[in-house]
Amino acid sequence: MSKKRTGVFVCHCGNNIAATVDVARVAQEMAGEESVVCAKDYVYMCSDPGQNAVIQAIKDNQLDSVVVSCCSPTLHEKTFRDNARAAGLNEFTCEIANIREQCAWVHKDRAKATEKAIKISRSAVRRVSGAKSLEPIGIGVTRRVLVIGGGIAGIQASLDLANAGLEVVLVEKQATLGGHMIQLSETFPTLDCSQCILSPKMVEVSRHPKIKLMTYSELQEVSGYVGNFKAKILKKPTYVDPEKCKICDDCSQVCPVVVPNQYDLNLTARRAIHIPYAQAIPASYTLDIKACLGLNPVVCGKCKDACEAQAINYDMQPETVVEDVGAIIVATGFDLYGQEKLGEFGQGKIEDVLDGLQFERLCSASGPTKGRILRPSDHTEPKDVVFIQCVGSRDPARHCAYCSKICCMYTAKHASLYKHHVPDGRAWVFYIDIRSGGKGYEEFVQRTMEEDEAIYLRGRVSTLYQQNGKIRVMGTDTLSGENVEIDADMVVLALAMQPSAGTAEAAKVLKIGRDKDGFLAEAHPKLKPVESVTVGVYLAGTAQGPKDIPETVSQASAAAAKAIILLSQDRLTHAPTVAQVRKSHCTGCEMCVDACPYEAIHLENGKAVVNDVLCEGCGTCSATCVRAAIEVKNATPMQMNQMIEAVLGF
Amino acid sequence: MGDNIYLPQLARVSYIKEEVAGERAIKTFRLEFAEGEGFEHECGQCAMLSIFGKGEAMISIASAPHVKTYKQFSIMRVGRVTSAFHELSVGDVVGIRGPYGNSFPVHDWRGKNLIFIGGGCGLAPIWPVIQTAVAQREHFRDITVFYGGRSPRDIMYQAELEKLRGAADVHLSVDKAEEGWNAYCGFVPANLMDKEPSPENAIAITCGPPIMIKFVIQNLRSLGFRDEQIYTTIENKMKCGLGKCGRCNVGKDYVCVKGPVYSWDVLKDLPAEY
Amino acid sequence: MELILEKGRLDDWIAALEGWQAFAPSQEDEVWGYRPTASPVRLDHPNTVQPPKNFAFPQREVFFRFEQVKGEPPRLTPVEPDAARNVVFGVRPCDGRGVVRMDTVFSDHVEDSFYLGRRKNLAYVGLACLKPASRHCFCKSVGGSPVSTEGLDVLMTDLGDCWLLASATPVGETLMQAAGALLTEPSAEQRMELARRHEEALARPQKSAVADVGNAATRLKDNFDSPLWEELGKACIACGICTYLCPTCHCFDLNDEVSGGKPLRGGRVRTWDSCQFPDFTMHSSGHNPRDSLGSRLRQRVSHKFRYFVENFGTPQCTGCGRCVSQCPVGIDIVNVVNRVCASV
Amino acid sequence: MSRQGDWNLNPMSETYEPKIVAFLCKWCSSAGSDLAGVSRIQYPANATPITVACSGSVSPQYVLSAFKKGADGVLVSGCHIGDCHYMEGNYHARRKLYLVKELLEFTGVEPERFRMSWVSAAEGAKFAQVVRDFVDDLRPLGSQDKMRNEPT
Amino acid sequence: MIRIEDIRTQARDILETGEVRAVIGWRRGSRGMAAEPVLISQPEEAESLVWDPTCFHNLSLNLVQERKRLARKGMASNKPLALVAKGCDARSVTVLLQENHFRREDVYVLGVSCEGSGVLDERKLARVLDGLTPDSAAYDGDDYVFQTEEGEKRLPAREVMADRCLECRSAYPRLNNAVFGEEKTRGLEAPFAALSRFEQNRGAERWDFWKRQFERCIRCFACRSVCPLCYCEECVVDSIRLEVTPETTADEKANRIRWIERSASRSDNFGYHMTRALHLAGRCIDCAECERVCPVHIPLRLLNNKLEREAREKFGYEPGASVDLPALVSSFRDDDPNEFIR
Repeated sequence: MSKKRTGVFVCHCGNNIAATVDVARVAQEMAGEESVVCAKDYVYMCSDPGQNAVIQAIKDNQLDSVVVSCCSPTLHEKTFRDNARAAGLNEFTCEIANIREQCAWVHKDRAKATEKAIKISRSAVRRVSGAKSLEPIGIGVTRRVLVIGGGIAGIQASLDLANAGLEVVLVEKQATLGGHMIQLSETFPTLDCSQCILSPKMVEVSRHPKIKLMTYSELQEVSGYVGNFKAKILKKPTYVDPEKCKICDDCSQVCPVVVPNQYDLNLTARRAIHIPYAQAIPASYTLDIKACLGLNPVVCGKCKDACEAQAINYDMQPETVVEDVGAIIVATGFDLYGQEKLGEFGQGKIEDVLDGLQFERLCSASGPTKGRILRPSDHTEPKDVVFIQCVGSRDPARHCAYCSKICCMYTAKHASLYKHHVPDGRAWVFYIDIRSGGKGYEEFVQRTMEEDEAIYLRGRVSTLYQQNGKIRVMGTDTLSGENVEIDADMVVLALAMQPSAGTAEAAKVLKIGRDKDGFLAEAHPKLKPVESVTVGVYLAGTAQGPKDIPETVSQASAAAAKAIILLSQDRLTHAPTVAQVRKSHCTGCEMCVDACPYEAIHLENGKAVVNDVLCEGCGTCSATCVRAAIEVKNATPMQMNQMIEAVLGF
Repeated sequence: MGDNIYLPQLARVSYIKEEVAGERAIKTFRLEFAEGEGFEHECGQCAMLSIFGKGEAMISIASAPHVKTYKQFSIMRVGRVTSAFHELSVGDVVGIRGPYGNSFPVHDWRGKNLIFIGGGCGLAPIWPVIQTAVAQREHFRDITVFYGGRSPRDIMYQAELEKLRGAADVHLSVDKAEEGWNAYCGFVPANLMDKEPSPENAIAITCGPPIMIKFVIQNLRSLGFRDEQIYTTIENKMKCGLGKCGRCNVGKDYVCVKGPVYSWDVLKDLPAEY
Repeated sequence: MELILEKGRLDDWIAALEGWQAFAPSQEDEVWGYRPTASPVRLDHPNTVQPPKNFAFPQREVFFRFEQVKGEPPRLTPVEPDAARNVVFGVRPCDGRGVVRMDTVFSDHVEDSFYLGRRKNLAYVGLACLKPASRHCFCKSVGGSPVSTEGLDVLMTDLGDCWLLASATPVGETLMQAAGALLTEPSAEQRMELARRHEEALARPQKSAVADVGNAATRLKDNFDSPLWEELGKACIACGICTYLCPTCHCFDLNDEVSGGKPLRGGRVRTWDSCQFPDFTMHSSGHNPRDSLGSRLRQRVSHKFRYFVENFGTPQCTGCGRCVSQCPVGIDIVNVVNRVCASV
Repeated sequence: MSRQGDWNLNPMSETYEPKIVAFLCKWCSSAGSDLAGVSRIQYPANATPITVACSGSVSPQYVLSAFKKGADGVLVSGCHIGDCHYMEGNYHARRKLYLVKELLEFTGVEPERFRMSWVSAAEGAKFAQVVRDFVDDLRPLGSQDKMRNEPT
Repeated sequence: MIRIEDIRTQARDILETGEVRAVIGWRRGSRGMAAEPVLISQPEEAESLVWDPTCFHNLSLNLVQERKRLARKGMASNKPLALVAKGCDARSVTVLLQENHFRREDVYVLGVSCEGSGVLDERKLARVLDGLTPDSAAYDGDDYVFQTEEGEKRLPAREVMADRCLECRSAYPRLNNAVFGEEKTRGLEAPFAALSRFEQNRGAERWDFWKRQFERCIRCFACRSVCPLCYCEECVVDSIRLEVTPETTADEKANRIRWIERSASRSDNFGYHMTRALHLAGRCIDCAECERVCPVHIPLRLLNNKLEREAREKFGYEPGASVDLPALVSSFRDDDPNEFIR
């Protein structure tokens, strides 16, 4: 490395800087720096003539580095780096000294501000004197996307991606697509049938040539980095060949094992060999190995005998496949807050206290009661149904602090549906307040109150218990100030949405952050709401936070769009200001490996190796290494040392 | 205080030439004393050069004693000070103190054949001897120069060597064959064996990388050279140049005082700690 | 000149030394070292942790300062060594002999103006070792003696209730003359007592001894390639204790310390260095002529008992025993010399 | 020894101005100080910023070095916990620099000389306040002589 | 009680069977009573091993040195090295394993549980014995027994035991291949007792104290040289260990940062000791060798103890507790101290 030839350009910014800082003096002081061969000041450096002057000066003085003392780098770093490049310099040898926001605008004393501007400029000059020319790191991309979760978010994202021409691998843990949405009866506020609108999309997914659907599968491991992930997926055996299965139900008929049906929220039972519901995609039976008596014809083997299509294969083995993808969309959805945690509401032990999804099944034409609302305990029609909102949510002391956002709406829907089914029944709704932001939402709630005559009580339910075949609900109506006691036939709890169990697993596998409530953390709450902190991993649906269907679909499409944008490039570029290892100094102690937030460092033959693509250049490794064996390019300890000296008047 | 033995004189860089590029770059510098006469030196002596703020480095003087207007140094970029030298421009002022160490007994060699064997940057310490011998050509018999580098680009003093050809036999070599190279291909010691210079009334002076010197001496001995006919220079890390700091100590000698020039019959009895 | 000083009057003598800054051993955090005298000066110290070599050869010393404005030639300002006149009390004869060896090094070939500049203003008032200052003393076996005046200007001997002061140099005489009436002529008994005590001290055996210092240089030369060096050096941890605490080690480093960059400002600084440090002899290329612990131990020992003998006719080591008593891993130079010399 | 160059004058004199090295993370604190600028919030000119990628990259060595080279105070400012652009850099900074702070205090260096703050990009006013408070706290201490190198 | 014969037998056995390449232990030193480290490779040399209160050295340093020696010679070790290790020494082996400096299978730990004997503090002893220089030291279960020129001297162990042993947190070498002695620790003093005593001092007093220490330091680097965890080939703070490999560029050499000058000035000494303490945070296992070897008695253990206690109390981190834990400074917890941040 020979001595740098640096040019310094000090901007007046009209009077913005020059009013407080003696810019000519700054330039003059910089001219006295060892590496500086030209130092100029100009009224508006970022103006066309100013920029041209920079370019010209670079050429005239054969500069190899540039410092512009001006406004914040957020404003014009790119401008001047572009100039540098235009003049044939490497852009990474151009640095900005911020003497406006961090100096001229915050000080009045001209002498002191000028001194400070000199220090800031000098530290930039020293920094740049140690700067190396760097080239952006290019990464090839795999134009395939992994979508995790086969609910509406995953389905929507997959279809958008596939229709844009990208290959999609859609992984779903359950034996069928559909997620929670397929369990719903009708959807607010339009009350259209959930299955009716979702099923066609599911079919489209299953038939789409660009989509590889992997149900009954779990993501196990993800390695690699943006554009080049490797996903290891475990395909659990269904013991039924979907190609051969005719969904004739002969197998289920002979199966001796009866277990609760989770699809119906345990309101019904199914056999060990089963299909979750008639329209399941893929249209094939699954043998629930946990329930099955054993895959041994000697033990049982009834289903295999019964299957004329010979679709049942007991020898099916778990299979691990590795998929190369360039981007990942996480749509792992939600679970409802556990009833067992609600002591005051019977801990889930009272049969006629239902959660929202169970009530959806009761309302659903394909549900356990074929669309009739009946008490699970005695199959009678409930006449007094109490709906309780905000159960498990908005309760930082005991449960979730956050508002689950959609409960107001689905409770209104439930009350409304109930009244449609049982016009002479009474629907009582306990609420704290009504949050009905959304197109047509408030009108829907009003209709429920006014047209469907649901009785809304503003207050909390303190407890409920079983008494004489009824459920006594003890509540308060805070508007009247009176205690309310209702002998209800049925109680429906609007339980909070919480991130699904699979969300935590996915976050772990993908090394993406979660917020304090366990929802996936977005890279920026405002500006990067669908990006995760890991580049190339996007978020969609309720895994990221409570939301309703339209919002989920929008976010899924947004995530898909982000992935499409990412993968529309032939090569991705990555900032070259990454960590580099001084091999001779590395002892392989792995401190940097542990400290790296991006898992960008690993050991090879006892020495640390940085994966340039994963490294974001934060420098935590460098501050952690006690051996000075790792440093970030162009922010090296040597440069930092020089800057410290400059700041202290050296 | 006049007797501050560590205080350098100032000298101005009057000439810079890039000899060899790359990671082990060599540049030649001529320094002219900024004030006063400066000092005289003899062939083989060294000087301590300073870049203030970086430190000092002991460098052998590569110009002949009869050149009075400047002192020449060919400096390979290896560390803090030498890197700073490579960043200098003509007109810059550096520090210099010396001369240090002993010298080649050139006067005693009158009437003899002189054989110089150099490798890489090892041409610089023996260059003043070559220059002196050529300048006093009538006092010496045959002058032969063997010199080699890794590649043609690593050959220093190329123009000067060409100019030498009238007065001396010059045998150049490169380690590996390369297009456009017409002289010898192979290591310097091999080139020496190839040409088989006679030990008769001869003095062999060698300087270069330690491994080269080792084989050159081996080969010279097999050619019949006696130990006292072989001269070399050794380099050790030095800080003071005055026999005090203890760093260059080899056996009872401080190389900065008793060296750097040794005849092999003396050197072979010293511990090989150099 | 031999005179008597009453035990209680030592402080008065020190006070009478006008124009001299006096130093004597005292303890700080249980570390014996030479510090400006504070009354009463007792001289009941064991060996100080460091010898008094700091006085002429400080651990850090600026030779000159430089300043350089960009585009201009550097300006050099030489530094003159501190001209203060210092007198050091309680110097043990081994350390006195160390002074002589340091004088030799810094006067040989060319005179080191910094060392000698300080040295000429330095006086050493020695203290005879009537019994060994530590169990590791071995001065007698390396040509010294517990009552040697070599390198000392005055030697004080404890006669029980008084000190007997014997001058060894003109400077010593000056120091004693400054005491005026504080000093009295010794009586005949006192002279006899001195002789008796010195004899006793000379006769007292030391626990440690170099077996045959006269032949050590030759034996070390013969055994230069002995595998014992690596064997003995294995324990060494390459710290600088033995050399930094040695009264005769003089190796140093020179560096530029920069204390400002606009303009460039700083100084060239001498600091102690040690041949036991791994990179002491390392070339810029990374080649290191003494790259093993054994070779560095051999250098230290050979320098003391062979190279110095070859150059100046006497071993450099004065037998103070500091490198032995303070070595973290118990490397004993006496043991090393004896073993190597005894090996075949 | 005489003081040269930029060294502070008499600590208690009215002209004494504490010198502060301020390591600001690019994403939050430097942006916060930009906001202070945009909002024209005035604060003392004693703190000179060095923008770093992340507070996690501030090595304890930098802090010690700043003191050695004569800083009267060192400020490290980063994103609030949980908001780190690099997810965890500020957690690392917090742990490492806590140790530095403890050790300085342990050896008797005035604890006020080392300061850490979390300043978000939205907290321009807070940034100005942090600097103001720091300067106020440093002023009575006078110049920092304990760790500083005497000029050669 | 630990019987030295047991240690010798085990050492002889593993050398005879060829299970290990060599055994690092202590033997009688040539310098007074103190034992000295020794590396033996022949079974019969096992006889020379000793175990007494002068076995202060943390032999994991010798393990590190032997590794370096072999590396320099280009020799790879195919068999493990054994070392005799006290509780503290075993903890530093743990840290070395944690930092991948060794593989577990390359080290054979002959653990010695001190059983409350601790090791001697020679300075305390010198104070008590006032000029007497013992030829040997032993521990009889309660007292230290010294043989001196004036006959046997018996001192309560507590009086002359090293502080680190008085305050020992775990005398039992948990990491071991074989262990001698029982797991009993006699905590004569509370952990960090000396540290707590020091912390009674106020800020200004502390500075007065440390200023004196830092001004006294002669930068002989014995503290670093004796530390088994200062195994870096090149030290960040000083140039006496410089790593130059064939790949090292001139640039790298030219631009090597001098964070700390060679001058033994107060400022540079301060920087040196602070940096060292910080680099040992979460790694130092309190063998206190640095403090023992310091020729000018700088109580370095205080600095290391301070950070060790912070690590324990504030971060729940115990150095040398586990091979698998990440380092103190490469990990964090959500509830790390935050109140100091404004």
